[in-house]
Amino acid sequence: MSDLSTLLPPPVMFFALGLFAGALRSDLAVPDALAKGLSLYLMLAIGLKGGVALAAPAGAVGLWPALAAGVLLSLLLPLPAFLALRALTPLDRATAAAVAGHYGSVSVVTFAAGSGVLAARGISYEGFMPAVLAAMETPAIVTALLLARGSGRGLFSRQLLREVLLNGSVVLLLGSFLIGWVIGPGGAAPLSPFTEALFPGALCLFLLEMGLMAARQLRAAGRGLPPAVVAFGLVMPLFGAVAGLIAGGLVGLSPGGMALLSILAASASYIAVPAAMRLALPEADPGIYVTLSVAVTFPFNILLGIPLYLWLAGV
Amino acid sequence: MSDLSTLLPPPVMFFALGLFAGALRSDLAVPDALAKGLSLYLMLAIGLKGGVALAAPAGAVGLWPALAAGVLLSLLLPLPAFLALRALTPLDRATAAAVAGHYGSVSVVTFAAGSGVLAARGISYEGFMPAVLAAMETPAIVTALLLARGSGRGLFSRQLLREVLLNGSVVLLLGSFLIGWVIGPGGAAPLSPFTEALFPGALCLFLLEMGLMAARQLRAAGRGLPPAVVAFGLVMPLFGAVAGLIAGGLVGLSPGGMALLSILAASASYIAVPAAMRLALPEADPGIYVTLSVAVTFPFNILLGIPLYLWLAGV
Amino acid sequence: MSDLSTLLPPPVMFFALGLFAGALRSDLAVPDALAKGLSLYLMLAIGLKGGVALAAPAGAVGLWPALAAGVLLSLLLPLPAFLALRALTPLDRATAAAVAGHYGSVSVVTFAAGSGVLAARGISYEGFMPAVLAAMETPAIVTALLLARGSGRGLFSRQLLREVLLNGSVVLLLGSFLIGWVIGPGGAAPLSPFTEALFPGALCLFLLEMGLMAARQLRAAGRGLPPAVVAFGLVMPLFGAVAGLIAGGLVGLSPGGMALLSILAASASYIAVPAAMRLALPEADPGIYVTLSVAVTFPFNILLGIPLYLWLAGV
Amino acid sequence: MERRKRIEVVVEAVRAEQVTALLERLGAKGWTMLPVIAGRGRTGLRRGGDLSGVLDNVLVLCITSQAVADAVLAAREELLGARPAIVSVSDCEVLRGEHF
Amino acid sequence: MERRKRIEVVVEAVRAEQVTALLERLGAKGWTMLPVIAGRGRTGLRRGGDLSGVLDNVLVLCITSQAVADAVLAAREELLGARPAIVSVSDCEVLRGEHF
Amino acid sequence: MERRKRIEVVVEAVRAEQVTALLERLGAKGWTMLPVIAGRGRTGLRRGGDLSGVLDNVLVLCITSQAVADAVLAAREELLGARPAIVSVSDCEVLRGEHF
Ligand SMILES: Nc1ncnc2c1ncn2[C@@H]1O[C@H](COP(=O)(O)O)[C@@H](O)[C@H]1O
Ligand SMILES: Nc1ncnc2c1ncn2[C@@H]1O[C@H](COP(=O)(O)O)[C@@H](O)[C@H]1O
Ligand SMILES: Nc1ncnc2c1ncn2[C@@H]1O[C@H](COP(=O)(O)O)[C@@H](O)[C@H]1O
Ligand code: NA
Ligand code: NA
Ligand code: NA
Repeated sequence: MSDLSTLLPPPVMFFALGLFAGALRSDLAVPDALAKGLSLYLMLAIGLKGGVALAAPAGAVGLWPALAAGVLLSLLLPLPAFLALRALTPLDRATAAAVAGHYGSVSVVTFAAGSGVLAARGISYEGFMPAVLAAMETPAIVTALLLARGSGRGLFSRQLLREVLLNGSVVLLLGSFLIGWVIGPGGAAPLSPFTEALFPGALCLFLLEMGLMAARQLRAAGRGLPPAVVAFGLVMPLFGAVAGLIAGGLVGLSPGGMALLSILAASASYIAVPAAMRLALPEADPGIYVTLSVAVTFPFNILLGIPLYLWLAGV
Repeated sequence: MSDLSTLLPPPVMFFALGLFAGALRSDLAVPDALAKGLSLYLMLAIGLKGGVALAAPAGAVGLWPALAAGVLLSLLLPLPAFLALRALTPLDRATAAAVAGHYGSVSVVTFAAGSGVLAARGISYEGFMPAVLAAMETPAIVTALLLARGSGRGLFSRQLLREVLLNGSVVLLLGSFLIGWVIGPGGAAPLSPFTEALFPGALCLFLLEMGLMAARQLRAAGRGLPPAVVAFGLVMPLFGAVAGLIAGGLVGLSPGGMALLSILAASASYIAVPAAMRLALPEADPGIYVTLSVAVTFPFNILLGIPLYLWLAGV
Repeated sequence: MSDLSTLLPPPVMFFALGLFAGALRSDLAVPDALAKGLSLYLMLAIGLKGGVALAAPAGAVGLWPALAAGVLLSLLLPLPAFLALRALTPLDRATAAAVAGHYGSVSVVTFAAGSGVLAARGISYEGFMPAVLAAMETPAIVTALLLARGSGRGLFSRQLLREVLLNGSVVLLLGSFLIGWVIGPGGAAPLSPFTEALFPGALCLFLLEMGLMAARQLRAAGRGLPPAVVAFGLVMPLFGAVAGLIAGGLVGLSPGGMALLSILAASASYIAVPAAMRLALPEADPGIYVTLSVAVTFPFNILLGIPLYLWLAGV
Repeated sequence: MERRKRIEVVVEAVRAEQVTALLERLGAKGWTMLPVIAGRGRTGLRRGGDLSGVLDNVLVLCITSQAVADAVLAAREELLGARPAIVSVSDCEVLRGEHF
Repeated sequence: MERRKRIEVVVEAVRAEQVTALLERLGAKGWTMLPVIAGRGRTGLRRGGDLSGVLDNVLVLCITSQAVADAVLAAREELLGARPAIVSVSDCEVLRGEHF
Repeated sequence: MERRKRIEVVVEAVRAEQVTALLERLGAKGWTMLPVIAGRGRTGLRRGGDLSGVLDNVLVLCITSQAVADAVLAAREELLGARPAIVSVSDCEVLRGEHF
């Protein structure tokens, strides 16, 4: 049945299990501390692996253009998102800007699920992609704030600047990336039972929790989501995916790398951006942006988006 | 000294260490979130392994009779338990029924400890036994409610029905089982460092916590346990073990499978049934049933029961 | 780049990453339950490994003198520490005694980091060193109390005695050591993916958290630390390291063993002693001793001390 | 500042929804649920954290108008049906009374 | 025993520092922050534990003098700038009044 | 509804048992212990979660009769021996007064 497991990888099935259990209000629950711990673990492992790959001979070829593409996507994707939200949904300016910011930024687990699928299909990709992931986390926040306030004056409080530059995900991803690059394959070998062998299993457990969380969030705040907003959460990823694909092609990524950049562009942040928006745009409604990102776009990408984007990327 | 480690497997020693530390009031403590996380991990790993085994050629031979035996044991064992409790202990009807329900249902960790011993001794068993484990979790709840209320009318509130059908343990065990079955050995291979290689060590850590928990619970609520109730908690497992052994023989399980069914029948629930009883029979005393299950029967099974039941099963 | 990774091992880099993130007030945070769980895991793994090594042929040669050296170091090191603190810092008697006690006792993670470096450099050491680690945890508490009270009368309340003899770290370390010794290499083999393969990676994650914790603690309570006290926290480890080195030489440890005893003597407790001091010397200021141990001496040892002590030990 | 009532209920986690549902039905505009580590009462020492969760308690805090508080206390039978360990009511003053 | 005021604020975890900083600035000698599991208010059901932490609330408890309490309530605009869900004040008596 | 006293004590987790033991000895029929995330007082900022647990505080809540509350406050020396950070007492009313 390994064909099926290529089509429907185990992490996706565990996500579906979590969604199912949550939708039917099973009392299955993953402790918060475990979910947060797994999230840290995934970032550490992804960062480290990327850094080690960068240290390989020719590992850095194409790094800078790819980083630039990532940063631009993160900065620019919120623009069409904002316009669409303002034109087609009832969201107020602040909330629309906050939502838009999420779609410029990225989701680490969507990336992990995507790279897992590539690995299972034996498709290689640029090892530095985790650096692109880290680079895409926060630029979108700047755009979102500009959109919300209509001016750059007083854009950043000190606390917000810290949130953007020193966001926990960015620090852990980039820090692990740097460490991986410094220690190289030799130095990372003793860590690999932790960072590599466990990865697929830990991803399954984490996606189980993401499924439960999506269902929980949908139930708690879902009724407040206008249908047009839900539609946005399903269409925007497609738009992002195509933009990512094109950008990846322009900077000369391999098909695997294009697929990953497409997945990154399609994904929406659920850690860094919500936290920054809560600080910077208190008038924006967190019930909207958290729910949309975690409970609409994330499931869509995991269940349907990733296979679609891979297919678009021709891998 | 590997002979000793066969007699006294590491998980059992860690359980004893936890009991010892807890009894002497050491401040050794495992965070709740870790204990709950380990419990989820064990269920996921057990379910997955079982499903993969089912996908093997001839893996399903004898599945249905074994499931039927498990469900019947779960439904019927509460009857003698209830009669004994009412005849020989001072427990009121509701509490006696609630306690009885625990003994029809099962304990995942007792199962894990038992299958660990079988694995260490090189004794094979039907790979689908985790499905039997899942099937035995909740039928006993129905019997307990019938015993408590004396009638089937209005037996199940919606919340309770959810608790029975969608109990977290059942959903995770069965869901993982299903996923294992779908992905088969090939699909499960990348997960095996997580689900298999870690299992014995994680079981040790979890049993350390179970030992601490048993000692803690005994101290907190132990004085309230009448001696006849404690005696029940020690004798009922033997009765269940024999019933499980006979049932296993009747449905044609291998000696290893018989041993596991015996262990399941002997074990008492400490997750699914307490939660259901608290909802359905608020008048029953949770101090009694939680303490009896976690702090009397569980230690008995881990320390003495499992070797005894294996010996009875002739393995 | 594996030379660099010998100079600057991955766990040290992750510690530095945590310190850096914490110092800049990044919102990177490891859940408490995860930190406590990792700490338990490290103790279990260290204890088990030591016990298994003891079970090897000739594994116990030199055990008793080494234990005696450890206990004496733990009992005696607080004396010069106390004298120095009273002579050179403004700390009151109780706080000085409490601080002194921390420096007789030990830090499990410092030991783990040190033995990781030895392993990476291929330097062997006496396998029973974890028992020495456990033996050094609590004797210093006795000395600290004698120093604080000036008399042995009524030294130990029952709760305190429990804290000393049944401290969670001691029980887990010694219990795992004993279990490792009983089961031996054969029995421990199935546990080794958990206790050994994961160890280096888990240590990295834990040291990331220790770095965050050190920075957090320094910010919360750091302003209250008089400069002379900070200086003590940097010089005392050197004194302890030399004492440990000499003691190790006297009892005939191998160079690797001498290095580890030196590291142990240089390290300061951050689990067992603070808890005991809080109970026994409520008038001593926990802000001082927790901060000094976690946020001054620990980072010093991890970043600079360990390489220095190894160099002193000639390995 | 306006005068309101502060209702505090300690109840089993598995039954907390009964209490909050009652509060909502009788017109309370909000409530807050806090975790409990341990407690002692007529049933002895109770420490949460067992794997089934049946020994966990929570504290439900509800700030509401005198009228709603009266209604809640009048629904005594239903409230006690959730088997709360404690129901206590005290006085407080709030900013933005229209929220309560 | 001396009479003091007991201020209780439910506020988002990300904004709690604004509240405690205000309390400190206006002269409160201390405060205590408690975790919140879940709550309901005008914005619906809110359950913490999402990975970004934006849905977590906390309860800040501050026991202080009448004067400080008055000052805090007078700084209404600034206090409400932290978007607290609840600000409630009640009376209490304390041991060692000099600490508050 | 019957009038009772609501005693609230913030104390170090390692010393909480001293407080609850005192309450029990003086006749309180129950108490509830809540976790504390962080706090500030005379000893500065205190945030729990260090590995030794010495910086963790808890809040002990006890609803009891006037008589017991008086006895607790009269045992001031012993109570303060547990080094509580706060001891505050306020009024409340309870359902089922016989439980307190
Ligand atoms: N007088 C009291 N004051 C504060 N909390 C109480 C009191 N009585 C009971 N409780 C709480 O309610 C829980 C259950 O009480 P009970 O049902 O009486 O055993 C206890 O574990 C405490 O958390
Ligand atoms: N009347 C109330 N009583 C107690 N807690 C409340 C009340 N109203 C709101 N809250 C708390 O404040 C949070 C936010 O409220 P809101 O901003 O109105 O949605 C809720 O999730 C509750 O935890
Ligand atoms: N006025 C106050 N109001 C509320 N909590 C306080 C107050 N003063 C102290 N605390 C709490 O008591 C703890 C210890 O206080 P202290 O011993 O004064 O440093 C603090 O960390 C706070 O949690
Ligand atoms: Na995106
Ligand atoms: Na059973
Ligand atoms: Na030392």
